[in-house]
Amino acid sequence: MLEKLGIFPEAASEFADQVDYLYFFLIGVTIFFVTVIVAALAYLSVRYRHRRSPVPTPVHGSILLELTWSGIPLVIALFIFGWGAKLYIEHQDMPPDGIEISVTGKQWMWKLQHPSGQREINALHVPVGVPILLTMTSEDVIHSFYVPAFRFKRDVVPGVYTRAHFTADKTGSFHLFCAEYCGTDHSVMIGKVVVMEPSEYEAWLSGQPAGETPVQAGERLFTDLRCNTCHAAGSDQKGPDLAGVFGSKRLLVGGGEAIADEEYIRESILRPARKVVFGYEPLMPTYQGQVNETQILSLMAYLKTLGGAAEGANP
Amino acid sequence: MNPLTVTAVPKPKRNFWNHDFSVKSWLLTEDHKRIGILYLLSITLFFFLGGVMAVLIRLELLTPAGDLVQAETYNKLFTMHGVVMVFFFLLPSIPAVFGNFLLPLMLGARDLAFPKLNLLSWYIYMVGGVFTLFVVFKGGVDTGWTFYTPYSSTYANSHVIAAALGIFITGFSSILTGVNFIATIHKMRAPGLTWFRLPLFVWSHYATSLIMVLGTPVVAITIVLVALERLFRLGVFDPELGGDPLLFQHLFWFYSHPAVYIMILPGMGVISEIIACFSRKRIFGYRFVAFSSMAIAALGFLVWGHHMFTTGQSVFASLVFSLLTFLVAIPSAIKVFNWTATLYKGSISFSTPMLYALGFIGLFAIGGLTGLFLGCLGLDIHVHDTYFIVAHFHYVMVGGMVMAFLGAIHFWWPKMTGFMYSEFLAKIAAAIIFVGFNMTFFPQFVLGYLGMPRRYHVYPEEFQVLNVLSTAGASILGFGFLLPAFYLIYSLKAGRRAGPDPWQAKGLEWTVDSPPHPHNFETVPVVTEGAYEYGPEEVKRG
Amino acid sequence: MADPSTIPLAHHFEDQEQQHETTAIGMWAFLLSEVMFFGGLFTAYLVYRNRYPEAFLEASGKLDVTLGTLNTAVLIGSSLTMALAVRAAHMGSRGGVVRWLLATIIAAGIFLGVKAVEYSHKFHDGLVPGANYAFKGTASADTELFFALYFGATGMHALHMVIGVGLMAVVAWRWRPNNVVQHPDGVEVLGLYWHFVDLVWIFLFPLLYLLGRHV
Amino acid sequence: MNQPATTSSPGEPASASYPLRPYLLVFFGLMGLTALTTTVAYVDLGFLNTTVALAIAGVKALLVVLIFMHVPHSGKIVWALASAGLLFLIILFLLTMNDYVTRAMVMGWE
Repeated sequence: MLEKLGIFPEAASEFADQVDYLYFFLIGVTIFFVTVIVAALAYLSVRYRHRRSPVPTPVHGSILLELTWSGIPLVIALFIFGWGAKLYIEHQDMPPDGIEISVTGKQWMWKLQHPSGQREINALHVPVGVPILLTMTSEDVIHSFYVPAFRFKRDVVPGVYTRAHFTADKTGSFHLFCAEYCGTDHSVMIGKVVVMEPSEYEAWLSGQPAGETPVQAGERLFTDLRCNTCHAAGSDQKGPDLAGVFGSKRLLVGGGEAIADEEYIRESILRPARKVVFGYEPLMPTYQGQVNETQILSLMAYLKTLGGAAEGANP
Repeated sequence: MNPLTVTAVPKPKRNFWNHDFSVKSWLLTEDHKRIGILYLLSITLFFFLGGVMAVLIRLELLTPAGDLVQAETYNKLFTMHGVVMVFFFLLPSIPAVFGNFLLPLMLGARDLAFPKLNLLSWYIYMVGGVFTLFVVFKGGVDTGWTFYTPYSSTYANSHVIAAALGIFITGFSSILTGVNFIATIHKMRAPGLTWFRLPLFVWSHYATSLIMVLGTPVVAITIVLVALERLFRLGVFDPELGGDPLLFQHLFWFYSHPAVYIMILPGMGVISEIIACFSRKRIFGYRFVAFSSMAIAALGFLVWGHHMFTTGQSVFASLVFSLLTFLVAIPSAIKVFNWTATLYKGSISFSTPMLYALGFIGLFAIGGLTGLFLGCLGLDIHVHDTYFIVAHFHYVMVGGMVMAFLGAIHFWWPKMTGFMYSEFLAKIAAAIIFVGFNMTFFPQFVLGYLGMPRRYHVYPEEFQVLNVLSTAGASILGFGFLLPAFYLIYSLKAGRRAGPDPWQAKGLEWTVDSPPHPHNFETVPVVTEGAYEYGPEEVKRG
Repeated sequence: MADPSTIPLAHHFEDQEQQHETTAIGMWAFLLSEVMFFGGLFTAYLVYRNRYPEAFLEASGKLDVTLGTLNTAVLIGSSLTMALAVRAAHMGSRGGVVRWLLATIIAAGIFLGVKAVEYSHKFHDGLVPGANYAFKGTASADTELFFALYFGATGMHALHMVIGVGLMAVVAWRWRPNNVVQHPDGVEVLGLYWHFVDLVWIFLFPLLYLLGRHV
Repeated sequence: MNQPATTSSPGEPASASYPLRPYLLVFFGLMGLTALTTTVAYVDLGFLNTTVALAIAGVKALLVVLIFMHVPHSGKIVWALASAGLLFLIILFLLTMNDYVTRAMVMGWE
């Protein structure tokens, strides 16, 4: 009803509905308190206006009254905090399976890549009802991936991988905005998120020029950049064998250990000397500037498929 | 009013205006009253400069397509609107104009603790202002007033360093004002003026000065680091070198959130004075209101992370900042309830300052409560960096601080100039401003939840209706803000003379004649009673 | 104590005692802002050192400890001479004030000279962040962060020292013999400022220089 | 160079009311502590090294603040300002590090 008037946004995900309930509750609280205050101001101003009560009578303060009108707002505030925090935390942990989409923000365009290799600029086609797992980063400044219809927003910060997810429960085409100011064409860095029935999605997917899948691109890069000279099994093993590397625990030179997640792998490609695996020399050259973010994502997709602890590779 | 109709206009007594008209005496003055007037002139200049930019922004947003100015110019417009308004109007206005003018009068002192530093503070403010004007005329800066890295440090190619320098310099003006007030309030009170007999205006300025002194230097070093990164690639925030852009945001917001309390607390002090005077009653719960100012100053430093909920800040830290944000909302609620309760059993008259005060309470309540939306984690994800935020801080800054500033101007104008403005015109202006303000910014709440992002030069069609409404409101508001400039200046020429205490207000500043003598008090006053001693023995006022 | 009646009293103060306490409060409020100013730099140091411990240890190894320790001793000496200047001011001995202030200026000059030498070593070794940053060692990019903080912090500290030397010259000039009587608070405030500058270095020295010596 | 008559408590030489000893003691104390912190830095105490270095720096700072900066006899307000500086510095450190330390922590809400 409100959507028709153009004063309320479409809700196209289950999380969006929950955010809307919280929003209406807070609107209720605001309307209640503002009416109470404005009504009190109006009544007291009229009742005690100068003509009607020329002589003011002093009034003693009351500790009890002060405590009530700081206690009650405190209780309401903590309740709102709790509700919002629960909503936020529940939405934090990534669902176990879903479609892995890699998002790269670049000055003034969104580059999105499907697991099966399709690349899209400023557009994202997703099936309805399937969790979409985003691995997001930026190649230059801070942008923010914002889909109002899903009430979903995450900043993409250069140098950091952000993991987030949403699940559409309505088909249709929804706005995609960049919400963090990023320069001249910040307001043109927008696009569409198209939610389709799963069958439509498959048809769209197959119709797309299936470019090199990230895994294939990763494998090609693994040889082009001569990673295999040190890391491939059987070579003179100057670098640690990378089978099953993703998700495994790596013992480091100088004590300490690290889980080989996306962050660790990206760091080892760009700044290898930061964390050197125990028993190896820091010989690996830095690839800073030789690989861009999308290529690193492809290498990572390839490494995930090198058998070992990683969870089942997605379709 | 003096019933005798005096034929010859009495020769005006010696006051801080007419004892020396030379420009030199004004530019080298150490009199806190003259420095207050100098500040009044300069912040009004910057307010109208920022206002012009606001009008241009609103005109640009009339149409979804960006056809008034290019994207580049629009980005510079909203950045300069932010920089000029925040650093050159909102932060200095009430403390530098009314704090400077009134604190010594309210405390029964002859001047602030460090008069020379006070003049230096104004000069530093003007040097910073010149840098910013230089930036405006040389082509502006397009990083947003928040200067987020890595855009501001690496990718922006506008005058970031000059703008950063302007803000860095003006920060010291704020620090010096804070230092001056802290020393004055501690050591220059008249005999008998204990802390709990102080007007709440003084309490709020004491809390504000602590924030000025503690917060401003952190943004100063942050801005210097951004300038160093641009000049010498000293990449403290550079992600290429392993730096973290979020560290910039931590250091920037550590100051910039308490800065919004620097902006609002003096306004709250003004409202306490006006509400007490025009309802002829002591402020209800004086100590609670006084301590809530201090609580806001202290808690204000713990909540800055609520600006960074969507930036990938750690979930635990977001929870901590969200909880602390809800705690800092409580002292403001206490103030609003106590102001409302002060009207009970009072004898209320609706002069213009009182209209602004009542407007402040209503609008600040809306502004404050919408802040709860932003502090709440689940909701902030959706509304962060949208027009909901723009509406929130304009409700608190324009609906709150500017209303309080206008209330203060009207309340103390007779004391500062000795002339009375025309109540009729002033009430019309207040009504226009109130209507224009709500029409401008209320639609932006709706736009925000619809998902219209901030700082957009071009926007989808479905947002146009609300934007047109907002622009219409902005033109009314802009016109409304011009009116006081006219009738206040006109009152200097043709206004009737205001006696020492036109409002029958209590307070030491009302015991001296208006405009006050250069040395404020002939003999140092001795205070025997609390503030706001509006008792029942009120004689019927004329 | 210099003869109180000759000490100038600003028109708006009741008595000497109020003027002295107000000046102390004002100066300490200003030092509060200076503490937070350097606080921003120390926060950046704290964050990055926790993030890249090895790189910071190794980069800190490139600093010259002997020069650092010498500088710390020189600065402590200048703190002493400044304290004696303040004492001389309270005792009303002009010669004492001028003499000790000049001694402090000389000590500060030595400190800045040693700093200049250190900086030239860094330029020479290519350890200055920026285009031609060439760090020879296992750690790589993150050491540039250490040197960015090193130059940021010690540069800002040196700038504060230059300002201090300027102020000392002015105050010493004002306290020259047969000039109008000056207020001892002027020297005391300068002393507070100088001791603060020394205080900052007391924390900068271990955090920057002594970091990885034991490794 | 006219030495104005000192009118401090009569009979007491000027220098007595402004003793030299505390300043010299503090000077040698600071020198000693500097030497100490430098030598201790070469001894491998594991993670204790930083805490020891900061503790020594803290003691040196206290010496300077208490003796050189006359804080004890400058009144309560100066004490309050000095400690407010330390308090808000700690707030800045704690809440900023709170973000960095817990960034890797995954929050579950069972």
